[in-house]
Amino acid sequence: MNDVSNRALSNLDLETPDKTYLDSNELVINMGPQHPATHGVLRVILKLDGEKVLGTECVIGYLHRGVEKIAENRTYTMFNPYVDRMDYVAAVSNGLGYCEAVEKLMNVEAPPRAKYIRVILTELNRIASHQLWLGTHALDIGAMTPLFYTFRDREEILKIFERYCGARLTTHAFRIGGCQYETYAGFEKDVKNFLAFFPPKIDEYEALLTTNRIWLERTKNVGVISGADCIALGVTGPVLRASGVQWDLRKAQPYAAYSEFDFEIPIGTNGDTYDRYLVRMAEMRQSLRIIEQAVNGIPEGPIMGKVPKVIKPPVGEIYHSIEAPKGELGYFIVSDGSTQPYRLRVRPPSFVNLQALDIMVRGLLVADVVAVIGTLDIVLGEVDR
Amino acid sequence: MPNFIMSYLGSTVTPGEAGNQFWALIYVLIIFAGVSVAVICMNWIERKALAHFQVRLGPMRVGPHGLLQPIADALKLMLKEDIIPSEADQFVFWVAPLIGLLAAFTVYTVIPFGPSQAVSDMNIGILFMLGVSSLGVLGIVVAGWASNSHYPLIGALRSSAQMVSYEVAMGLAVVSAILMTSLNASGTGTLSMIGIVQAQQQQGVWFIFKFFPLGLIAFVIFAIAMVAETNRAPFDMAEAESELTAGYHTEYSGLRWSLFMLAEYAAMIAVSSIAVTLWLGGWMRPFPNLLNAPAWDFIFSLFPGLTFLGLAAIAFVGTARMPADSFFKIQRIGLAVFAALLGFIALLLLAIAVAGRFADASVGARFRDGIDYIYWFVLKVAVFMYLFIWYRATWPRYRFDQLMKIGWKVMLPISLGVLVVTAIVGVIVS
Amino acid sequence: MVPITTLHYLVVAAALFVLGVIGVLTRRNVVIVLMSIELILNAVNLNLVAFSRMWGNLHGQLFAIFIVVDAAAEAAVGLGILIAFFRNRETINVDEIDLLKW
Amino acid sequence: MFFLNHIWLIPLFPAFGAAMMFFFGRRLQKATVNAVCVGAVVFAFLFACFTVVEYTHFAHGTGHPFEKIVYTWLGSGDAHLSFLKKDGTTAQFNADAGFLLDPLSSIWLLFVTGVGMLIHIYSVGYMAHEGGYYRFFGYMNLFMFSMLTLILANNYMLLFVGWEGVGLCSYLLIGFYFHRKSASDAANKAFIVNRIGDAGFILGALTLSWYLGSFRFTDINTLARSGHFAIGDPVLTAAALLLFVGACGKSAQLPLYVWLPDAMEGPTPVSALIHAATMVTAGVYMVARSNAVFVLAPTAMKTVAIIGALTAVFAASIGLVQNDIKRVLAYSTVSQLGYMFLALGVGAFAAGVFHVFTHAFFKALLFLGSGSVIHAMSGEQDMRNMGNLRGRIPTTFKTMFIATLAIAGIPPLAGFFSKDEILWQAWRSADGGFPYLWLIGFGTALMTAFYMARLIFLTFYGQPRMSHEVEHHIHESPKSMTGPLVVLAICSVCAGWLGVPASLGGTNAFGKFLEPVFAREVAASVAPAEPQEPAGEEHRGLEWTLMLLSVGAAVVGGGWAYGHYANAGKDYPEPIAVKAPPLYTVLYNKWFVDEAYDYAFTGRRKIGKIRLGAMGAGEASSWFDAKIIDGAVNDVGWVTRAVATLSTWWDKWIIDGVGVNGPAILARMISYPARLFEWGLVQWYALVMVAGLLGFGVYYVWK
Amino acid sequence: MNPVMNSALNSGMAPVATPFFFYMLAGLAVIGGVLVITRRNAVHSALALIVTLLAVAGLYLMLYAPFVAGVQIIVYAGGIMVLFLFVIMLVNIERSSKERRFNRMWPVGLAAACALLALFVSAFAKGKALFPDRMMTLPESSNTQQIATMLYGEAGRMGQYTFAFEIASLLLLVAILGAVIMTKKKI
Repeated sequence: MNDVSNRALSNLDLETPDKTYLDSNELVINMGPQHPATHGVLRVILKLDGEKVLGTECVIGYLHRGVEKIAENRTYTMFNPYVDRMDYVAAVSNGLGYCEAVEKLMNVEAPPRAKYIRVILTELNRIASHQLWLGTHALDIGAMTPLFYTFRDREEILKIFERYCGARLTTHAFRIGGCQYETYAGFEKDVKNFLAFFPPKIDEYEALLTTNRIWLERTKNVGVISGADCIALGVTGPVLRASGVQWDLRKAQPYAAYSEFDFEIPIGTNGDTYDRYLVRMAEMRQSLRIIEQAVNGIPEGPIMGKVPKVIKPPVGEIYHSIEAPKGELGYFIVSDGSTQPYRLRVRPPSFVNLQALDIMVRGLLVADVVAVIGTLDIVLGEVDR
Repeated sequence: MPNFIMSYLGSTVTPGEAGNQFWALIYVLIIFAGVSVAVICMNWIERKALAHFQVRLGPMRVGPHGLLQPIADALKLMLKEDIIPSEADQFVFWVAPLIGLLAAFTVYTVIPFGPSQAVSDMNIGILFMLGVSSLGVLGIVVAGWASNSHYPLIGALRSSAQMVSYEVAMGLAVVSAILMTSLNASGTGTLSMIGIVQAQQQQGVWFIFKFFPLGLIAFVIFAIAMVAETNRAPFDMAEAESELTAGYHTEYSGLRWSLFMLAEYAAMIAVSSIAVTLWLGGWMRPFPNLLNAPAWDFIFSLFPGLTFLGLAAIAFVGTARMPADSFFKIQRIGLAVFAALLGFIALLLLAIAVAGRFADASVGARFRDGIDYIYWFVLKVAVFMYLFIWYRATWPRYRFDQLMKIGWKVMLPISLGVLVVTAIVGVIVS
Repeated sequence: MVPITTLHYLVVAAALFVLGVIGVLTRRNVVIVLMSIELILNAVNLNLVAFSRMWGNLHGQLFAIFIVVDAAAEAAVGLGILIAFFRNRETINVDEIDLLKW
Repeated sequence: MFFLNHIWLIPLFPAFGAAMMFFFGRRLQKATVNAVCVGAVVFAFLFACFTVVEYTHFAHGTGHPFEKIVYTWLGSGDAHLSFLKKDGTTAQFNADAGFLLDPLSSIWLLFVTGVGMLIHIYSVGYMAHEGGYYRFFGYMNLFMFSMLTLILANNYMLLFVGWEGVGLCSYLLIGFYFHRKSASDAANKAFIVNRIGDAGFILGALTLSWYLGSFRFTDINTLARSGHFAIGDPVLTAAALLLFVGACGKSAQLPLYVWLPDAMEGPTPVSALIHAATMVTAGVYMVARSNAVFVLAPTAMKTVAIIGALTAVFAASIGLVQNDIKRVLAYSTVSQLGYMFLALGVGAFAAGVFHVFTHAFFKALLFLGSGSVIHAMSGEQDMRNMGNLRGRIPTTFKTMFIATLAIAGIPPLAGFFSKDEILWQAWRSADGGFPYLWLIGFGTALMTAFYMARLIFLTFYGQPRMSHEVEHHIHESPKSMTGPLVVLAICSVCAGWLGVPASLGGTNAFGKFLEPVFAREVAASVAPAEPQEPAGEEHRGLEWTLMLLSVGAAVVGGGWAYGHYANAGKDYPEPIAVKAPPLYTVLYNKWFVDEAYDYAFTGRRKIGKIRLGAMGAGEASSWFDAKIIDGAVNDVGWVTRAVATLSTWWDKWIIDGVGVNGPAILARMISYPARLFEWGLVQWYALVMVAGLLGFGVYYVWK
Repeated sequence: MNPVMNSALNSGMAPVATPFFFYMLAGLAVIGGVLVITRRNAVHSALALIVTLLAVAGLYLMLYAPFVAGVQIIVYAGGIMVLFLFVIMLVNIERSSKERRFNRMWPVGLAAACALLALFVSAFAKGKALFPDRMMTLPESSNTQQIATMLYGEAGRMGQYTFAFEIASLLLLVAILGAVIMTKKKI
């Protein structure tokens, strides 16, 4: 039942040679940290028999900045921008998780309008993250063009961000207790324009890829992982859902205003790269649904809850997790009653999902390693923190 | 002296056939220069076309609309340090790009741009082309091996397996076209490139339409195999950027790297030329037998000039649409000059066409015909070049094992079947 | 200049043949031994084609073609044996291939 | 006649299933495994039914056996395999792959395939969540194959094949959970103890064939009944006793019964099929099959009866106090097997076989029911932790209750008829002392009723004593498990009606059917027993009395258990423990038999470094052999070696050195040039070729 | 073609520099051969062999055997040598490139080869007179066709070498199967 426990996980034995086709030594290749397809500075040590992957080991830490340690030396408010630098393609989600965790710790709640703004922005960010994933994933598999299409359309989202909070990438959109900024005039119009603008674009992406023979051959039955293996490894997010496990924190333990919206959790069946592709494409459409409901039902009211000037949570600890675009993003905060966290720990989805790489690529070819790295949708800023 | 030159221009046979080595040398030089220029143009066109596929502009800075970009690139590459890794096999590393280049350019000796516009009309022309183009793989294999690095080695092994595999399907497709050349009164076919085109002329049909759909199938197989043969997307496993960083030329830089690029693009043009020669009637203009009145000749001979006129018009429109900022002044002037140059060429070609129509001299008419032949040939090849770019913009990359599977399990059986059926049909028809 | 006659070609062929023989007899690397055999076969082919020209018929050329076929078969089988051998013994030195002794 | 002629196919169905599992099992889906294995047994059952129906037509009530010899399996008439019989003639050592169908084997065939089929179906549900699914079914099918071979064999040798086959399968299935030490130990124990019995069996079979000249049952029976042999013929007596040793081993009789309770380590369907219904009755079958020989050996018959009676009461007494639900049933099985042997021993073969037949149903039912209980209890087997399950698993409760009534001998259920037939026959066999056997049997019946009632009350009545988690999980078993239970319950009720004795107005159809097998054409004149039918008339009153007595015993035993256990709470008292603590200790520790065996045979007990028992004796003799005898031998050897060294030196240097190696070295030196051409180096060969080319060239150029 | 042009084309260029090309190609072939047997690195040897093969192909062209030359280029240079390079890369030659190049009996081998060369030279010297000075001129343009006729026959007649051709194809098939089976790890 549990295949994972029987396999030597990530213990890539480079000393004892495996039997290769020619009974000669296997090829050991360093993929990265400088490599076009490792999405940053991931280094994968590949053990190959010709082109067949016998085993992999991920070497990470090239982008380590000690975010968790920094948190212990910053006040809660000061630390808020740092979380944007982890998963920098989904900075809004990171901020949401952090703010909600601290709010939970302090037992305050953001007002409903703030929650709606948060949902709109996070879902927009989810779309942006998936767009970036789609572009780079397709590029890894050799299709250049989708990258430019997705970047073109992602620009619309970034424009909304920019107008809202002045930043495009590392937005720092939320504050503990609500939002800092009221929506700008025309925010709702912009969002609605985007809602009308984007669905044809998804169709465009799908027209390029979904039924493309080469795309199908490159992604079907590649990097298959079962739901049981996913659960055993703690893999979350679209990867888990593509393996047929219906688990989405937005539904399972609703946060922000998600309980008020009607949407579906797309799941796959085979757990292969193609299913993950389909799941993410469907998630984009679902995100649009959520945004549409949110923007139509956005309540009036304050955007900031009753939060003291100096954030000083009571002694205690809290774990709060949200469904980031890449999976479960969790913050565990221990407070000693001072203005700085005593300890802050992040559960990054990318880091956990990356652990599935080895069992997904064993027995596949080098080209599939690239596809699988792409389909895992990792961001090294988040893996290394 | 002019007479001497004109006699070259008006010759009805290739220099090789005439045994004129001086003339042949000139031809070789012209072709070498022409192909190099074509590669440079191709480079620019590819970058621009690809950019427009991908909703961006492509090179815009060096020269108007980046027209001088390839030249700048070439200069940059020539001036870059030529790094040879210390652990590499120095000599082989040095010689590898030359092998590829040599193979790619040698092919052009038998490509017929016209009935006499070829260096030589070898009677085993197509055999020679297949053989020499298959030598190109040696350069890649040796380059990958000599780099003494893993990625290039994998790239080299991939590309050699790929090229050797697809050569089989390609060769069989070619044979089925050659079979069609023997469908004449004497029953003897030909391997000569010029002979193949002439056979299409005699039979009054391009081989792509012969025994429909047999010729078409063979042509499609060749068209796929030639993409694989030149390591272009979606079969660019050997230099798969996202997998092997740059494949067999990962360790190359500067001039030596640019030689690989030159060889690759030259090979693309060469295989496209083979396809055009074998199936698309080579240098022949559309409907040469049907519309054979001198008036038709004249109308079709206007095409080259009109094409250049169109290009010049586009360039002029571009000049007019340049922003009226002083910042763009130089670029505007440059584009205008370019447009003027194109316009001048267009006028020259039109003049030649008109002169050919009204001058009864055979030399002038042949000169005009020569330009015609080259024009149509290049036009057909250009379609293929555009297809190459289009493929690259549209498709993801195949995986290596899938590629081999297609090569051996799909293309080879189909091409064999086409060959057999073509032979049977040919026997029945004749 | 002396006109080129059949003898010239024969001399070249003889030189290639002797070079091939030297390679077969003295090199240790099996791959190079196989290449030397190709040299010998080429020398023979050259002879055949030269005689074909001398006698004015094509039988020599045909034989040359047949020998090319043989060479291809020989290379395929030889290299196959070489790979099988390398897999078992991890060497491609001909003087370590002496199992026939027993 | 199609089915009869193809009778050899019956064992092959499960053999096919087993082979499939062996070769492909690992890759098959569970559904496929079910289809193949269960299907094979269902096929075997249907085939067996048709075969028996055809046989009844074939025999027309005469009981004439049907024999089908497929081919000669051992011997094949080879003169080298002939042996000298006692009477001076030679006989061939011939064992056929032959199949014999007569009433006796028909009965076994039917209930083995029938009960086997039900248990297979039950196992589908029971094993659904276990690992090694295909392995289990493969073993089960292999067992069915072996058992059917055993039953259908027409000679002792083929029977022995089946006999060993079932032993092997028993071993494999007891040790099915081989990662559990206790299971693998139990498997080893079963196997080793059975080996003792098997040794007796094969010796007995060979003795018979040496004496009578054939392995075939038909031949042996004919010979034994021919009157050539006197009653009490010592060789036949010895052979019968040896065969009985075999039966003791396989059927768990004193003193070889110890393996059977431990065999409960296997999965419950295995216990039901192998260790209750079928395999353990192989001994009964074999003795019944050899009845002609046994009849000629009254001493052996008496031994059988006494051992059977003792086993019955002995095992029953242990069963009184055991707490493990399956162990109680195991001792019950041993006890009931004792009954069967008692019947065989007093000459009531038909009654014994009848009891085998009825016992198969209700004991299988009990085991399957207990399996269902264990299933419901999440693996709990200790009755002390059960209680009040009757409402929670009603089907299991009802069927098990029926089975308990049956085994206790409550009319009109199956057990009543068969048991009373045995008791009556024991009483009636007027060979002195047999009423004592009846008395023992009667006591056993009393105990049986008590411990079975105890089992039911502890399990299904009283207060729940299990932990909360377990209680939470209690659920009725799936249909595939309860279905067989119901079918078996119906059989348990009805099976006895086949053999309603004349005294109760029945016809004893079962006995009539079997009569030809046990008919004593010749022996009848010798046997002391008078004709049976008239005897019934005059003793009818007595028979009824005895029946009433045993029914009364059952009621009393059950009532007693009711009094003590019906409301058992968390710490209910054991009545025996209260009244006679030492007796309870002895019974609870199974009369210390295992410990005694440890002292006497297995050598697990030591005093200091000296082992006790047979192993100790073996070690002592080994020491004697090693030190005293071998010491002397070694001393002699040393002298020899000294002489040999001297002789070696002479041989090596003088004879070999000068005489042999000298010429060899000479030859090698001379042959060196020739060797040059065979270096094994390819390039050398090439050089030789070049040399040859040179030679030819020189010849042709300068010719 | 008009006579004026014809004369213009042929004027002063009639003697094709055959001896020059011959000596150049022969020199290339022999130098390549020497490199083949002396290089330590098998890849260098293979490259040298390619040079030799191409030079020999050139010699075939000079001998009016264009089809053989084409076959030589396709089969030898394009096929067999790629196979060789492939195998060289598969088997790890780093070890062998550091070892002795020649086996222990190389003096004997060299002597035998020299004796062979001497034999050839003496044979040529002895039989020089037997060779005709001029060589026949074969029809180059129909070379392929004639070879095809000899191989396949014409107009329903079996060619002289059809049977041999089929045998050769069978040989190739067997060689392919043999090579595949020998190199396959598991069959």
